[in-house]
Amino acid sequence: MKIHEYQAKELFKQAGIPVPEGEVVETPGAAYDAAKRIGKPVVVKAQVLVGGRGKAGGVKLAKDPDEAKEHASSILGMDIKGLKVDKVLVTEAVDIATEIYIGMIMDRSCQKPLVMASAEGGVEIEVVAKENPEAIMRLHVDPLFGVQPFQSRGLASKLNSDFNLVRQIAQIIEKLYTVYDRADASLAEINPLVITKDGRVVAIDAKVNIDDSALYRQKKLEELRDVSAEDPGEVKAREAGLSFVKLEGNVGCIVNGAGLAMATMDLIKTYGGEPANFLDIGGSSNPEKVIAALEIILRDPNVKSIFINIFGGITRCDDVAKGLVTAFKQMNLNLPVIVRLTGTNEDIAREILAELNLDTAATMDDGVKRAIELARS
Amino acid sequence: MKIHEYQAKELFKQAGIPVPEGEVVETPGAAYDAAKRIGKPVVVKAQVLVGGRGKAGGVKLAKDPDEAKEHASSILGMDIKGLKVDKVLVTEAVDIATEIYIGMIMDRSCQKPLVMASAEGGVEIEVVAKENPEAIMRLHVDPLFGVQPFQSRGLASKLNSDFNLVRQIAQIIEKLYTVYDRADASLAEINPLVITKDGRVVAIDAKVNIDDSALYRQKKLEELRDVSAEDPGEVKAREAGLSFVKLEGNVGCIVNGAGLAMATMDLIKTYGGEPANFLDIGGSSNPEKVIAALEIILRDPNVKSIFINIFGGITRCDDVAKGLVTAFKQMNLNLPVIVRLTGTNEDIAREILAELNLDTAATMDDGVKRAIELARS
Amino acid sequence: MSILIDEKTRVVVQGITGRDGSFHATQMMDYGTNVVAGVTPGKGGNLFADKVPIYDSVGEAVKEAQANTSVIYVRAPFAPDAICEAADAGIKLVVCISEGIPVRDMARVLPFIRERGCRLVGPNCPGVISPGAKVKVGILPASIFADGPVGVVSRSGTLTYEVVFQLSNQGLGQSTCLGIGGDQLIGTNFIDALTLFGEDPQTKAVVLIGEIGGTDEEEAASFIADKVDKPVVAFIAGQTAPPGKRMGHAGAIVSGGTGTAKEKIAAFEKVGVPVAKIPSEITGLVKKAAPNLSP
Amino acid sequence: MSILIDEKTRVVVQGITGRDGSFHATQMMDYGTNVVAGVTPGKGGNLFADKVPIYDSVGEAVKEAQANTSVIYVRAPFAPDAICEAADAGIKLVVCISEGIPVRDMARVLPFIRERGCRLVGPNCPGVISPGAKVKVGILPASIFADGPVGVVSRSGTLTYEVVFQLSNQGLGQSTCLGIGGDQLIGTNFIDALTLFGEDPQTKAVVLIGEIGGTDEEEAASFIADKVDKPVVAFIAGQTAPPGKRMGHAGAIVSGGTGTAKEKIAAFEKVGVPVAKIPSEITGLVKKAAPNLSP
Repeated sequence: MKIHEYQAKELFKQAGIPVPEGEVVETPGAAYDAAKRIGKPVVVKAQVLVGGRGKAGGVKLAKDPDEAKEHASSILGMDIKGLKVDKVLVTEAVDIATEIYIGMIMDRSCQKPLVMASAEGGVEIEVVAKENPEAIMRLHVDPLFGVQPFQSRGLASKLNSDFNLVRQIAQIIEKLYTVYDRADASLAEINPLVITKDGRVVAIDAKVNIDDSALYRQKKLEELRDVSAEDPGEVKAREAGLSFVKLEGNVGCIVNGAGLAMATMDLIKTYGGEPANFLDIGGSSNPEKVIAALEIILRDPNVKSIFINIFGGITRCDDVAKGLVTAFKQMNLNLPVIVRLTGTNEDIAREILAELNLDTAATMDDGVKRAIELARS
Repeated sequence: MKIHEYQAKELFKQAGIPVPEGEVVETPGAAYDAAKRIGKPVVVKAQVLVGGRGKAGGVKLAKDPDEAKEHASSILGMDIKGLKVDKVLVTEAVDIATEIYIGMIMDRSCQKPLVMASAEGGVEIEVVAKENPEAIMRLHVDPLFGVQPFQSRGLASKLNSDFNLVRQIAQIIEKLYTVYDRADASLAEINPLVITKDGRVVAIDAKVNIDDSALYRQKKLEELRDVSAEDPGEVKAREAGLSFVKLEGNVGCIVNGAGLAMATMDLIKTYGGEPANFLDIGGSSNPEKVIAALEIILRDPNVKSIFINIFGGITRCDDVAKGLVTAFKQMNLNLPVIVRLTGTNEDIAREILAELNLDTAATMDDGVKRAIELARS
Repeated sequence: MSILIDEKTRVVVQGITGRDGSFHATQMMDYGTNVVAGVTPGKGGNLFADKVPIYDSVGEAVKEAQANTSVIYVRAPFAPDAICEAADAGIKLVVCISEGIPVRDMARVLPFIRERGCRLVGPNCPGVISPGAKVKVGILPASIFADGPVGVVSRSGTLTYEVVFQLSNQGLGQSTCLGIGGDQLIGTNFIDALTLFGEDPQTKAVVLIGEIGGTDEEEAASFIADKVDKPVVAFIAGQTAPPGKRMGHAGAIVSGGTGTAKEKIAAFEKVGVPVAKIPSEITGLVKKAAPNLSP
Repeated sequence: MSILIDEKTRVVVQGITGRDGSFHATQMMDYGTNVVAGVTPGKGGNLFADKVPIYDSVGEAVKEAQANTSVIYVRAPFAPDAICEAADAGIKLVVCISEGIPVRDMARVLPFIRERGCRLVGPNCPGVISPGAKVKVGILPASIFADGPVGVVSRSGTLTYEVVFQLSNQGLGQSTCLGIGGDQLIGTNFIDALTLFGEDPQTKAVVLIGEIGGTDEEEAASFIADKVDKPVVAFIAGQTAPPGKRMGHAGAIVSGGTGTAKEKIAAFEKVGVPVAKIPSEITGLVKKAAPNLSP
């Protein structure tokens, strides 16, 4: 789960990481008031759950409240990578001397948290990683012992040579790790962490993603979820217990199992089509899930055909077929649907499905080809 | 540092360990009011920082507020092992079905926290340990990973066979460990943990000692220190940065170093005397510390002579001697003092001390013998 | 022969009284697995299916029923503790089916169990099956498997069944099929599985089914180049997955520009491991890579 | 010969710019110790006493000055981190003088450093001195020591000096004298020291100075019975200490009825280790136990 910059900064503040003064507002008038209260030049920043807002014009410096209002009115309502901006953060502008990058993720290979730091902040860390990998310092953390002061000091001293700043940076690294650990974060990032001209160290951006699997025990963080800033299909899928990702193509697909769902998407592409989505309905034969899945796919006007690809294992094909029949009887579908059911009891399943007059396919390959064909026609 | 039962119960409550309702009061009238508010039979319990209050008559059951007042008036002001009772805890009496023991300490040999539990609660664990050692269940805890649910469940299931109670006990074990760990406790103990006749599990006593070395970061706990309930000499010694323990004998001693101080006490006993105290002034030659040490010892009317035993190592004997001279010049001592200084520059030291007309001794043995002699005369 | 499980496997089912646990305990037993015990704290003393003793703890299951392998069906919030309990009780192989365990928990659990000499398969995996020994530990549908020379290792569930179904239909039975799980942190990775298949005399060829996310496939490719003599055929799912989006599995995500299918396919091709473009090519590639296997 | 430290010892002083650190760094160098570096974060780049380079981290001291032994004089709140830093930098022997480290910290530090193959002496100890090699690491007063055949190991500071003073005066020099520290959790215990003295050819007899608290002496007594061939003489301080009271040292406390001097003395006597009743008896007992040592 992603949270907004202003929400992540609140977590930082609670942990003692210095952040510039700021307020999140939803109208240009409120931006004016906020800038006035702050009483200094401010930055107006779009709050969207996607990267690249700077390039999209979603971050602007304002020297006074009037300009803040002006910028807010241009940014609010803006569309950034398909997401509408309905909140901006009005925040004190700081005099930047240096920019640093600090980020934490789980290193899957080492199976330990990894702190990454770079003296080149403010740029995308992926770009640094590709073009100048040795510019990134790495520290693996024992997940039980945490970041030790000697480690954060060691890392910080590679980012700066002034010991007063090293001490501040080291403390921020330790505190960011605390945020990362306590929030069950999958990512905690300050980019950039800024050294100001007057010798302070301040986090002027903040990014925290939460491990979805941990939300059951991170109730307070889950409350931060901004459903309006997410894809509506993904929101609906989550509520229905499905796994869904919207794509740009026209062949919708409903599959049981994540690996098979990915392979189905890939196959659509291989045979010259474009998948409209990833959708895993899991191992159940429950008609409710099928209905929810169809409804989610039908929201997308691009979709021209739907391929249902089920491998019946423990859940037998005949049970799945019965579920499909129930679901389809309740739906009024105007789109062509191709069903492929393979595995345990697939013959019985085909008989059951016959009553629906659906297109069926014997193999994934056949089903995919037919779905592409139908999407084109 | 020891804290009172009612303070430890407050820590328990914060951690979610069930404790009976109770109030700490300082007058019989307040005990009456507390018992009335509780509205059930209560137990009136002396709050003293020493064990054995039950045997001393410091814990009494009262069926109504009048009886609570009566008991409070008999317990308040009572002397328990040299400590005056000035607070009682008035607490709801519970119907006890079973009593359990749970305690946590640091196992010095394994260098890990150790949870001890016994189905025989309410008795001294030392007695159980000696007479029926296999009745004590032991669980070593990884200090970083903490008590895991399967471990607490495993331990609890050896204490009871009803799974509903096992679950409650297991949670209390986990919570007590949290108290132990977060408070930097050297001991966290519930004795007894009671299973009530109506199937609840309640901590009816609570003992938490804090690691003195950790008090620098346990400011809130240090505020719980009840100086009035401690030996005044020990309070003064702590303030002066000295290590002091009052004993029952008549030969006072001031020594540099804990091991040497213990050996000096032992030597006094060996030669037929009785040490009045343990007192370690540490490695410094600072006259202030000597003055504080003498003042602490002089509070004790039993003391008849004082033996100052210093081994000069890095701190040279001549420096120590100068410190003694400064200290003695400021004090008005009516007691015989024997000084023994050995080590680096001991000859110069002896010359310096000559001006004080003090008894000096060449060895620990001689000094101790002389001090005993003077204490007798 | 097989890897990880065989006739000596004595299974304790953690969460045997739950919906999934009881269903799959029965399925495992029907297939031939020696399920010797179940564990559900608080339900100790009862019997499952009138014959399998239920205990309150894994410790008892090990002591009383000589269980040596555990399979876990408990819900995610309780699964990390279940894994630790099994390892602490001396179980040497734990198969964790449970899905949705927080990454933070697994980072703590893995060192704990490794210190105790315990191997974990999963979590969020379908388990392990050895058709020759008629033993399965997990949720794989037994009917599609056949005894034979192909080792299968995969991060996926149904995609694996799809591939196995084709293999079996084409006469290519399996020595052992192992689902290592779709999470970011897992107990057994491709290299571990390849090592075991390398040592297993029954296994003559290996099918490796990877997917986007992480670098386990890249590391496996290097390992194959250095240490594996048997033919390996690979398939990678998620070539069309957009970056930054989790594709069902917690571990199936391209983030920070790493973990793409393209890189993984390139890594295998670089060391001469044939990579199937689509699942239906896998069987043909296995027959080509190990012609002597053809029935 | 000696144990733990010798001519090859290259010392880094952690906290070299502090009051105690700078004083004792000078004392160590005056005695002959090869102090190759100091560490005080933020003071790197300066020189101590015009010759010893100061670094910001132990890592640099190891890399730039080939330090292999560390001695720590920083205040208790910072000492656990200093110990971990030294171990993580590859230092194999850390002597921690700092007093007052919380027990909870040491319980976390000890596994961390052991994983890294590092030995800790202390904390809250006077350190180690090997008079024959003219090396000391710690705060022991060099002038009272003499080269010779007696190994001394003790939980105490000045009591050790008292005993060493008598030994030296009676012609019984020391191979190495080692203060293991007065805390509850320490890095090197009596058994470790006895093992090292057992292997050291210079050491012909050992004086062991214990005190109340814990069971380290009891465990040492069993160890001596099983594994130590050289004569050992013991002394235990705190026979008159009341239970439940901390006698200066954090570890010197009789609690829960264990750790009494009586039990410790009995444990030694049971295995034939002579126990001095008073400190001045020690020298005589050593001469009696190892008559060939008499000068």
